[in-house]
Amino acid sequence: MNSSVYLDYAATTPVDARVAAAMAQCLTMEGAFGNPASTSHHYGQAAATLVDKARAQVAAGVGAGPDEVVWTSGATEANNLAIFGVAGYYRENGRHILTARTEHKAVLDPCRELERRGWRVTYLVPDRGGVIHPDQVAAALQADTVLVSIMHVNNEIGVVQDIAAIGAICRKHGGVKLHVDAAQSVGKCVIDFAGFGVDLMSLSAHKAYGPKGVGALLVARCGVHLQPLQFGGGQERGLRAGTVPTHQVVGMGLAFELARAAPPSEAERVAALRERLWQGLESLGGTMRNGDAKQSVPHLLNVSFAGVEGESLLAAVKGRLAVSTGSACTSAVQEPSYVLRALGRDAVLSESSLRFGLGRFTTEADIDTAVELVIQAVSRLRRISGL
Amino acid sequence: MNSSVYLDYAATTPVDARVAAAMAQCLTMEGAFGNPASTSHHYGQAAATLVDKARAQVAAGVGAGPDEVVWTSGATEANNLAIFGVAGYYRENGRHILTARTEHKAVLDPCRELERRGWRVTYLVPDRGGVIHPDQVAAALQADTVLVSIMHVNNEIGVVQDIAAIGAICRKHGGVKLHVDAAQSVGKCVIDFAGFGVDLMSLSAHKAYGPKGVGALLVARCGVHLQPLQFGGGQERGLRAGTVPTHQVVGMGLAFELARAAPPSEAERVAALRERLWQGLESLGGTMRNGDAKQSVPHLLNVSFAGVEGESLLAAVKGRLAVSTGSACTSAVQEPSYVLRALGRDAVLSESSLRFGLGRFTTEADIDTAVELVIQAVSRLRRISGL
Amino acid sequence: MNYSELTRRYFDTAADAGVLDGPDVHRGAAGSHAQGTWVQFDVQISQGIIRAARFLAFACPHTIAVAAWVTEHAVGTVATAALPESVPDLSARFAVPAEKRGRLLVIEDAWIAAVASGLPR
Amino acid sequence: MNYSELTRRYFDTAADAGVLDGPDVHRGAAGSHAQGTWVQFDVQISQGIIRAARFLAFACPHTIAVAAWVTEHAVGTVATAALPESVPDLSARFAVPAEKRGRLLVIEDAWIAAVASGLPR
Ligand SMILES: Cc1ncc(COP(=O)(O)O)c(C=O)c1O
Ligand SMILES: Cc1ncc(COP(=O)(O)O)c(C=O)c1O
Repeated sequence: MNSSVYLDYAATTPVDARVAAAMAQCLTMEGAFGNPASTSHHYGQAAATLVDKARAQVAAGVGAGPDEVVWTSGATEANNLAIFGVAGYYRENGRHILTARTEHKAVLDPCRELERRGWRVTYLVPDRGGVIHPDQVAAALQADTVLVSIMHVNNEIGVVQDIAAIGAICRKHGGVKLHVDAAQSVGKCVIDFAGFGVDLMSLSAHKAYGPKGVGALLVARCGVHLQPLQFGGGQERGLRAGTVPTHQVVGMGLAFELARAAPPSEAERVAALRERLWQGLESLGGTMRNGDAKQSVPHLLNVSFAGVEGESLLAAVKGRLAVSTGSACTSAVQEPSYVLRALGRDAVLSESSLRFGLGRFTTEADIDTAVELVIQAVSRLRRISGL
Repeated sequence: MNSSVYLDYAATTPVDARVAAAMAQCLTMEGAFGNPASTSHHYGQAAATLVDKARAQVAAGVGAGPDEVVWTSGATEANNLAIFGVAGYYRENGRHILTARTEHKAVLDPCRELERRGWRVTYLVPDRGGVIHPDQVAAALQADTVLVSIMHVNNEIGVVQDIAAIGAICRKHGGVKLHVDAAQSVGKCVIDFAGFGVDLMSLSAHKAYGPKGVGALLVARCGVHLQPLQFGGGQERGLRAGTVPTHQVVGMGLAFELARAAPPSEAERVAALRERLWQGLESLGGTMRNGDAKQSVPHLLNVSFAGVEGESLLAAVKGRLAVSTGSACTSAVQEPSYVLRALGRDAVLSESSLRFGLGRFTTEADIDTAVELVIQAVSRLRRISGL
Repeated sequence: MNYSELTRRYFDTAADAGVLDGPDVHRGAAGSHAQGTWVQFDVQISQGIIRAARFLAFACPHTIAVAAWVTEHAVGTVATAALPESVPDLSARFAVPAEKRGRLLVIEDAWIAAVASGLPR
Repeated sequence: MNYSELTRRYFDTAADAGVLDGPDVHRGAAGSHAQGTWVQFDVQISQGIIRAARFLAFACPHTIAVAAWVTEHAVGTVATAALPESVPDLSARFAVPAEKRGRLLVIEDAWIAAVASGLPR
């Protein structure tokens, strides 16, 4: 359908062919199409068995127990359920939340909404590399902090936060729940829900070769309560009503299993491609790499280009290279990335940046094409801008 | 996979093979797998185009405009978004909601939650046929009623409410918003969102040969505001954040288009099968048909059997006939249907009832097998019970 | 709802469903239709031995299966005011879910009512 | 973001990007890099006629395309303190989305600044 080089794996990934095949098995009359809640007959039970298997696959991939998995429609819903859920349930314990400026909108926007409802929110500012230092968390905790929400892997710059250290701090503080948005982590770095000491963790399938429209919130089995967002049929132990979409969770389960089964050499391969990409682009001059290279996943490279305007840069490569500036966005007028702004980049450089997301199907040839296209585009736009 | 007769179409339907094929086109590297919000490149734009087409297909099937469609993860979420959304936005206008005892849990449970938060809810009691008379709505409206939520087609007894008449009453009252849960309506009776004068309508794909895990809330373009349930990336005009799952909405769009294209003879075919089923079962004696037969969709038959216990009845046909009692349920201990209770059936008869959901793939042979199995099972259980 | 193989077998067969007539037959019942579980036992006792037993049940598959098993296994045993096996053992044997265990007490009550009326006082 | 064919063509070609040197060349600029839109025009005016025009732009594709079109179409016309076509007409011609129309005013300012300095006062 499209011959341009796809380097927007951080926005979404194609579904693995094996995942697509497994999903197809759950759809038609011949497959496990039953409602997994219809346990009075085999059609429903067959679906329920697949849902249980998927639950175990997801749990195994992230160091959690199957009974800690609550299916959602994606990480956006998982984030909202975690934040509003804790806020609703523990509102008598306090009205303060701690998060960071570089979180995804699906964390920031619920926090803003809570501010409108009278909560106080502290937004930590990362260092210039995008790292939140655990002692920043320790210093910002207040007596009435009920929730800390810090993401694992940043979706724009790929920086990985030290969740284990933050988890230890939260446990010491007591009372505060730790939520981690790990939508970008699966298949890119180790996730250890129990080991990190996390209370709530958001997952998404479509960043890891699973389908869009499904995700999960991990809810630690001990001592974490939530007020649900959706009420109804009692599914997911009452935490999340709604028919469980068998094909979707089956796809997520298999995608997570495949991610876990990937050999370490795959990460090295991607890391080598990323370095090849960066070296190619660096030759342009006036390029700045965003995010701490030593503390980031190998799948992301975010570069600012001096002397070019962001939208024109995207437009110049369009049709031949699929990349993005910041996260997928729905507005007609591009805005400078708030993540890069939080790292201290000025507005112009924040806008004149490209996010390259590498993935399972990225080849050396893709990287070389990308380098060539971007060099061409930047050179031409710099000529037009006179810079 | 399963050779038993499937008569639980009201719990869920298999996906039409054409729908499954269209969905498959949106998953892998070769298909429209892009993130529809990634409008900076063709992968995203191709997905966005399909999403727009699906929006138009869904809208066309229900008498709405494409801009009135807000994608959700199903009718459960749509119901929750409608109820909490109106309650949140219009809370200064009043704190009273009007609904019915026979609504789906995905309406009743949000209402109960609002009661916990200080709202007053009136639950209308239908007549013995399950019909809510429009003048009951008129009589129960209060000065501070902000929402009326009445379902279109009941999921247990198939009774169709006169939404147009209820819509007219709500419009006359002014200020009150009308929400309609139409999860069970598509492909079974005419839905005319604009013509009915409805403000908000919940739809689900998986009751109409589309996939599970996707639905929509129709939001009338004039004068209806909602407080969102999920905040984040600004999708769906800010009313429902979260990556739009292309394959899911494409599946829903096509399923709705296919439903619209079905010839009227299909409804007649199903109606004839239902009558054949009822006549077969009636020969048992001690059978009662639940729900007003004249005001119901042809796809549902709900029958109470005197002298048998409900779970044993289900168990006796299990493995050969897939039916249910009431709606899909997740608890180990069966409860008498609250819908049948609301119709005035006693607890025993409410439990000793089967819901037969007929559908596109139901044949005369299926019906005859079902009749034979149920007659056998009921006779045997009556012998065991001595009744 | 899933049933163990044993539960399924006794539910499907329910061989001793019915009533007994004649001398030395004692009847006991417990529960109610309105509450969804009703069980009746007929036992024929002579010389302190249970010679025959039948049951009727308006109840869930677990209850029917257990009642059928009880009638089958009681025959030939000495009549005492107790089930041939304790309620917890029956629960385990038939994998009765926790939420349903109370229903076995209805069986016990009906059984004791039937047998007790046949015991020498 | 989608662009009309015309926008795409002028953005891709941007034939008149550059600067002019020499006599009768007048320069005008508007906007700022910091705000994301900056445009500069060089126009060569002799005997009241625009003989040549060039532009530089640090801007979005719509702005670059319109600036390129303006330079191309101004050549040979009588120099006046106005764009060769009004801002609303240019918006329509290049299908500029409503949210971006303000950027054409930067073009207009830069153009007028350039041409005006070459007009007889
Ligand atoms: C870090 C992060 N959180 C949350 C989300 C939202 O996930 P979803 O698309 O599953 O709603 C994304 C992806 O868009 C993400 O990158
Ligand atoms: C009337 C009605 N409303 C709502 C729902 C919930 O829909 P979904 O399964 O899409 O969440 C159902 C189906 O379970 C239904 O029958």
